[in-house]
Amino acid sequence: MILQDNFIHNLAAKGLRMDKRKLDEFRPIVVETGVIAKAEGSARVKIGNTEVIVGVKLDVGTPFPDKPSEGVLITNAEFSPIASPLFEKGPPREEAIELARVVDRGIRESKAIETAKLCIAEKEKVWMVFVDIHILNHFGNLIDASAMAAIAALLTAKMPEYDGEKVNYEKHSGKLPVKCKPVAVTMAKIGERIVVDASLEEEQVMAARLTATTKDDGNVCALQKGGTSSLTLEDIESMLALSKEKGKEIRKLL
Amino acid sequence: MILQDNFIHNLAAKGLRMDKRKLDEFRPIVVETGVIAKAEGSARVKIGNTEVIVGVKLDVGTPFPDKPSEGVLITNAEFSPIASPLFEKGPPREEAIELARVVDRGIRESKAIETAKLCIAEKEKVWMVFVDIHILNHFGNLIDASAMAAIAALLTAKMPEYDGEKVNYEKHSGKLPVKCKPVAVTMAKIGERIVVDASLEEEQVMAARLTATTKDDGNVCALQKGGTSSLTLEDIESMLALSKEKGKEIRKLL
Amino acid sequence: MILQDNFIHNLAAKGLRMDKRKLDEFRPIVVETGVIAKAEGSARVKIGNTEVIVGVKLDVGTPFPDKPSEGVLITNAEFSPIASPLFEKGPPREEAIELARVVDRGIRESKAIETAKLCIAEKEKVWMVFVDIHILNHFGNLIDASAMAAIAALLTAKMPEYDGEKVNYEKHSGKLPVKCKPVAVTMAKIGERIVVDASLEEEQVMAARLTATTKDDGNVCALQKGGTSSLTLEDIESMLALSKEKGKEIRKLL
Amino acid sequence: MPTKEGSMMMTRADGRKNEDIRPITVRAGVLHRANGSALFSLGRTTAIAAVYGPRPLHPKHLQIPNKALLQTVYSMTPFSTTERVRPGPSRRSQEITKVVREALEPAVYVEEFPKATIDVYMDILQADAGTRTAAINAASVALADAGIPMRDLVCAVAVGKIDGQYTVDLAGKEEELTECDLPVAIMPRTGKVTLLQMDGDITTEDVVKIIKLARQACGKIYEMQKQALRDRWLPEAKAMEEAKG
Amino acid sequence: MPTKEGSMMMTRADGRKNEDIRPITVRAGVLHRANGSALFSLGRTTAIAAVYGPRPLHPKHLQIPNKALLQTVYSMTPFSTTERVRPGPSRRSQEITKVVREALEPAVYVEEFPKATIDVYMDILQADAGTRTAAINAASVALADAGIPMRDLVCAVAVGKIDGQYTVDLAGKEEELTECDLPVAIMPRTGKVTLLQMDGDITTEDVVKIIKLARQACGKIYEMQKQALRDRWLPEAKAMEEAKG
Amino acid sequence: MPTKEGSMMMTRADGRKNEDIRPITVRAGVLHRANGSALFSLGRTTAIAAVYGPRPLHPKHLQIPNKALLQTVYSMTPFSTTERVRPGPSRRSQEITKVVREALEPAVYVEEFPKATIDVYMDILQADAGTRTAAINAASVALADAGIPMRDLVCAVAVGKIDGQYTVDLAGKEEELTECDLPVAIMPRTGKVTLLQMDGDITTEDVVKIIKLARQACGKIYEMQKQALRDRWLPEAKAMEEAKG
Repeated sequence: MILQDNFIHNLAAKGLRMDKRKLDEFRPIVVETGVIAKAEGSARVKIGNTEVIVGVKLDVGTPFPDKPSEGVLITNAEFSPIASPLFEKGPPREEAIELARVVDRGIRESKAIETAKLCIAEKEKVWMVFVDIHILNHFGNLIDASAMAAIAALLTAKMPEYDGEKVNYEKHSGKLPVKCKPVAVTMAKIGERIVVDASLEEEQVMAARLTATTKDDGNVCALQKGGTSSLTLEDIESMLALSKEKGKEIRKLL
Repeated sequence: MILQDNFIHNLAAKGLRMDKRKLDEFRPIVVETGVIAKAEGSARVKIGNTEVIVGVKLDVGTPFPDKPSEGVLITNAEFSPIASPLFEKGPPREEAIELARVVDRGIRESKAIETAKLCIAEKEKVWMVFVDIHILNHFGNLIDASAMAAIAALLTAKMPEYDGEKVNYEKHSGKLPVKCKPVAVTMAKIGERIVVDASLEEEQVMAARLTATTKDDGNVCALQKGGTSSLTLEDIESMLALSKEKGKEIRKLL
Repeated sequence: MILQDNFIHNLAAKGLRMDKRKLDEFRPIVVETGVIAKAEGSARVKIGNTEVIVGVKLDVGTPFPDKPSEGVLITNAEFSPIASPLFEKGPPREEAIELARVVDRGIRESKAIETAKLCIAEKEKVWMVFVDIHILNHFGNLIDASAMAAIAALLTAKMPEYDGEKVNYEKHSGKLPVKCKPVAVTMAKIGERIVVDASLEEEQVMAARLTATTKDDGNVCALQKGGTSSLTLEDIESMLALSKEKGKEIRKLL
Repeated sequence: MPTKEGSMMMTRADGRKNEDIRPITVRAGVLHRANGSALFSLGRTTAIAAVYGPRPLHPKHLQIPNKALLQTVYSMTPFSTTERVRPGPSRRSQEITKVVREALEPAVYVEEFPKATIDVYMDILQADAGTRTAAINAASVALADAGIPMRDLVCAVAVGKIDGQYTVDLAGKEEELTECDLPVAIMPRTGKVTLLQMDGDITTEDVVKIIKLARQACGKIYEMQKQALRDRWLPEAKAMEEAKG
Repeated sequence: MPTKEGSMMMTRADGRKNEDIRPITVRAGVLHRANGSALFSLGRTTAIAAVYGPRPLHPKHLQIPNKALLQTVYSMTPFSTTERVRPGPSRRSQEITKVVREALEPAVYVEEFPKATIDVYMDILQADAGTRTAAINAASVALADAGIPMRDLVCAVAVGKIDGQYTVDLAGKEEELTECDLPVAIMPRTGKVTLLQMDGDITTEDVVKIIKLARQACGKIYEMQKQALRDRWLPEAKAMEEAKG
Repeated sequence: MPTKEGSMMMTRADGRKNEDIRPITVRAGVLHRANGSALFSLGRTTAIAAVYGPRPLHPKHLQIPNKALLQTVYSMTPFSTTERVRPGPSRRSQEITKVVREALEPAVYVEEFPKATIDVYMDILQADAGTRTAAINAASVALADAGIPMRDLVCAVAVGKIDGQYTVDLAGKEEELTECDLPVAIMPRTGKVTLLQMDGDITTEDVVKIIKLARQACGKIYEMQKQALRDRWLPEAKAMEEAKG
């Protein structure tokens, strides 16, 4: 373990990585939509060997009292034991909760979903949008993969019909109103260098990470620092610039 | 343990059992009803030293959306630590859940309860029938004892009065509409032989078991295979025949 | 530990205590109200180094079916790990539940809160009074400190305004109707002697304890015996007399 | 204590006099997988108790060096009351679990079994007031049935005050009418009190009178408990005696 | 078994004949962190299974001295059904977890790995009837993919009876129309039954006929399962062969 | 950074200038059973923190061979907010528990205590925006109060942007008005950032400016934190000095 730590650090210091990528290079990304028949929207995203499925389900529910005419977004992540020998069955742990909340904030703060259009009857009935993240293979950088899969699934989601009493999931009336594409990019600090799309091995040795979610216009809509070490302001400036650039590249895949 | 395993196997091979019963013979069965004052229906069933109490409670609730004019059956089993040193307090374990679900399916699939008669106001109010199984002494074959106690309790259950607002448990308006008597018979495979009503010791050495619930007309309404080994088709054919025969005998006790 | 046990016992036998108090003497009591800005009522009580905060929150909810025109009292205690290295995060344990229930009974049985005045619309809407006990420093006698803080907080609680639809916590319409001051006094039996306001060390060696909650008129409204030993009738008589006397003293501080 | 005359004048919904307890049934050894067990009924309230142990306690860090850990669980069956009880522990049942344990422990020689555990499970099969006292009465017989050395049995009963009259063993709607509900457990040989709780509004003098009345009422329970143990063990003892002789 | 003629007359909502199963996809080795894995689809029902182990079991008191503990978890993803499934175990999923384990264990040489654990996780990605049988089909391939010694693969399918016709591999609304739903798992080499459940109302003769029909239908599943394992391992085996040669 | 002029022009609901933080109270050693503790108030937001350890970690399999495990728990008291908070962890509190831990750990010499645990509990007594930063400020003083070796204290504050103006230490309704909410924690000696989160919609340039502003605002918090530790320990140190002298 310590040997591998040093190895990754030494490589990074030379601008190199174990899998021969450049420091600012993602592993190959594959985005596939419409993968789950019964979900209103769905996507499978692979970043290298990391693989995530997101399903979007819609239902009718009551709005929050402080937002009586807006649809509700609920984001949830399960770290199924199939994805990693370290995941255990049971209630979601801290990491899964953080993942879901970071993805949620990216969608929410970018106002990607036009929640005002999801109101059926003020104070009484609105559409609830459930974004469920399911990890299939965990080889690092779950946040970016999940955020990508989430927005890809939302972009393809169809609205089921509602007759005022029950939802008919077999008929659809148009698409879920989604107007932009927030993209999360997570950067890790390894030694003094910054890498994007850390692999599982890199995540284990990184000092800290920053996830920056950018919008179509390049603005930042969510930030989340993680890891047990600190970042300098210079680190953060480089990371923000990188997230904008990488965000633009990834947005093209959606 | 291994000694006892072999002993039971050797006996079974000769058509014998530790307690001198025949392979297709139940331990003595005692059915007693009306044993719990505050339950709408109740029964205590003993099969040998195995002892089970079932209480039936009624309440008014909302129907399931897909069955808006039918009463609701809820079956629950608690394996109280009083019944066995191996039972622990806490949420019901797999065995208790399976037991409750097998008993539930026997009642449900035989349509023993006329749920259509339990509708008070369509989509809004129906009677909820709670069947609660409480094990007192666990000496094997809990499923058959519980299923017997459940149908016996249902057969004697009275309908409390309901004035549109609250249930008056002190007055009754007739009996719960129950129209048939499903009987569960569980058969165990020990070595190459099939026994009914396995004792606790026999359960510990059996390869597999099959529970078949039969109706008054001899039809099967529920099956459940258990145990870590397999059954041949011939095993299953013998077991089905046996369940019909034993079901008929037991039905007379109800 | 055993040394300290004997030491406390020997002292008590001579009518003495480790901290030089008399057997029937409380540690210094400090009661402070209005300590939590967002609570409708609040109090901090110190008894020696023991320190407790109680916050009272009000909300509108539905009454219990058997008391359709009365407000609802809900008392809860959290033993935060900040108060003692022995408290652990997680659901409240037996001690916290007992504490909350003893405090609750003192308030409820003394009819301190005029719950009939908390009805907004019979069967539909009443005020819910939440009394939340939070322990800051545990140096013994949590029950008396919590009960004092609870009634002190209730006595200062203000009613938020309610417009029939939602609660406006920024405006108030008078005070919570509280008409008397129940006081809990807990007495411990150490050896053959009875002490009030046991310290943590004394609680660890006491044989049994009795909490008696008295009302302004000297009547008892709640009793709770605790501890793994027994009390004689004479113990109980002395304790009851003591609780009345000490209750009167403490009531003056509220 | 109410005079005989006083109590004569007042009869209750179920025809009892104020100082009367409901019909009692006690049976020891009713459960066959436990080390000791008992069923205790007081009118339509029925508790059943099972005792396991003394047995080694795991995990080890819970062991007490100089005595056994007495563990109790009180629980209501879902069908025991008019409104179905949701399975699983409630705040009420967790409090009762604690006070019942503290009512039983003074009677048990826990110091004889350092590091061990003695587990007592009490299930309420029927509830018509007085379930915690029924649980204690059942558990105390079950402990004795398990052969665990005890200072005494523990007997428990609840007493109230209705229309100024002290009323023993409240049942049914009496619980709503009473000015106080005071469950008491005692060890009859010494009269020492092991459980004492109270909800209500009465004078301290009333409390003392009520405890005395409860102690008196426990006499009958005590006899019935001992009889149940005799019924359970005498035939076995005799059989052994005869076998020897 | 329905005659060819009989089954010809009746076609189903999705155009299948009564004895036809839906299109099958099986792939082994789809998950990269597990010791073995497989994906199994039957029409729009998809299960994915991961196997970990055999590995040492902790805590030790759960170890079985003479065999491995086979542990299973069956769970539905929230988006797998028309109405979203709340995450976390339900009573239904806990029962299926148990019967699925008992359907797999007869095929596994658990006695080869005393004190160890073999963990099988099955997630339902899409649910359109037959999720427990899909889970078994996936898990059985995943166990083999993990290199765990097995007596045979386990194949499973559900059979029903609609309008008097035995109907294999119920899908979609057929589940509502059927007189019975009878999921069966078998080990094809011997035809032994490892899972058998039933909801419905049929004669004992029908039960036997349906099991026979299920056994027949499992043939195709078995071939597909074996092919998936060949596709996964043959290239590797060849590569090794060539490296040696 | 806003110019002095700019900030003069704009005053806030509570009369503060944009770069002003609310009145601060810091006290160390407020809890008597913990190894270290502190109370931190920022206006009407109050956090209290307790530190236990370093102490041996059980169970052993959680021990980290080369450093202490830093464990944190952030929780809101039920009465801390306008609408009562249900007791127990929420998803929000679990996320904050994690980010707060990661904000504190960079400042602690965890490598000095291999296999040990250091436990930090933070309770929010009053909540009026900025509870996670208040928790960090309290916890950092509590860690120092416990005598745990640290690289530096950690100071935290949230900054927003209202009507185009950068606004430090959002309070009350400002949280609703802001275009973004950006809580930052730093170690003042080096200026390194240990917590950074953001909700909102701003340019990357704005992010950098806001972090700089937060760093500046932390200066006052840092002074107050150090003063609290001096107030707590100087008298004791003096007393010891005198005792020696």
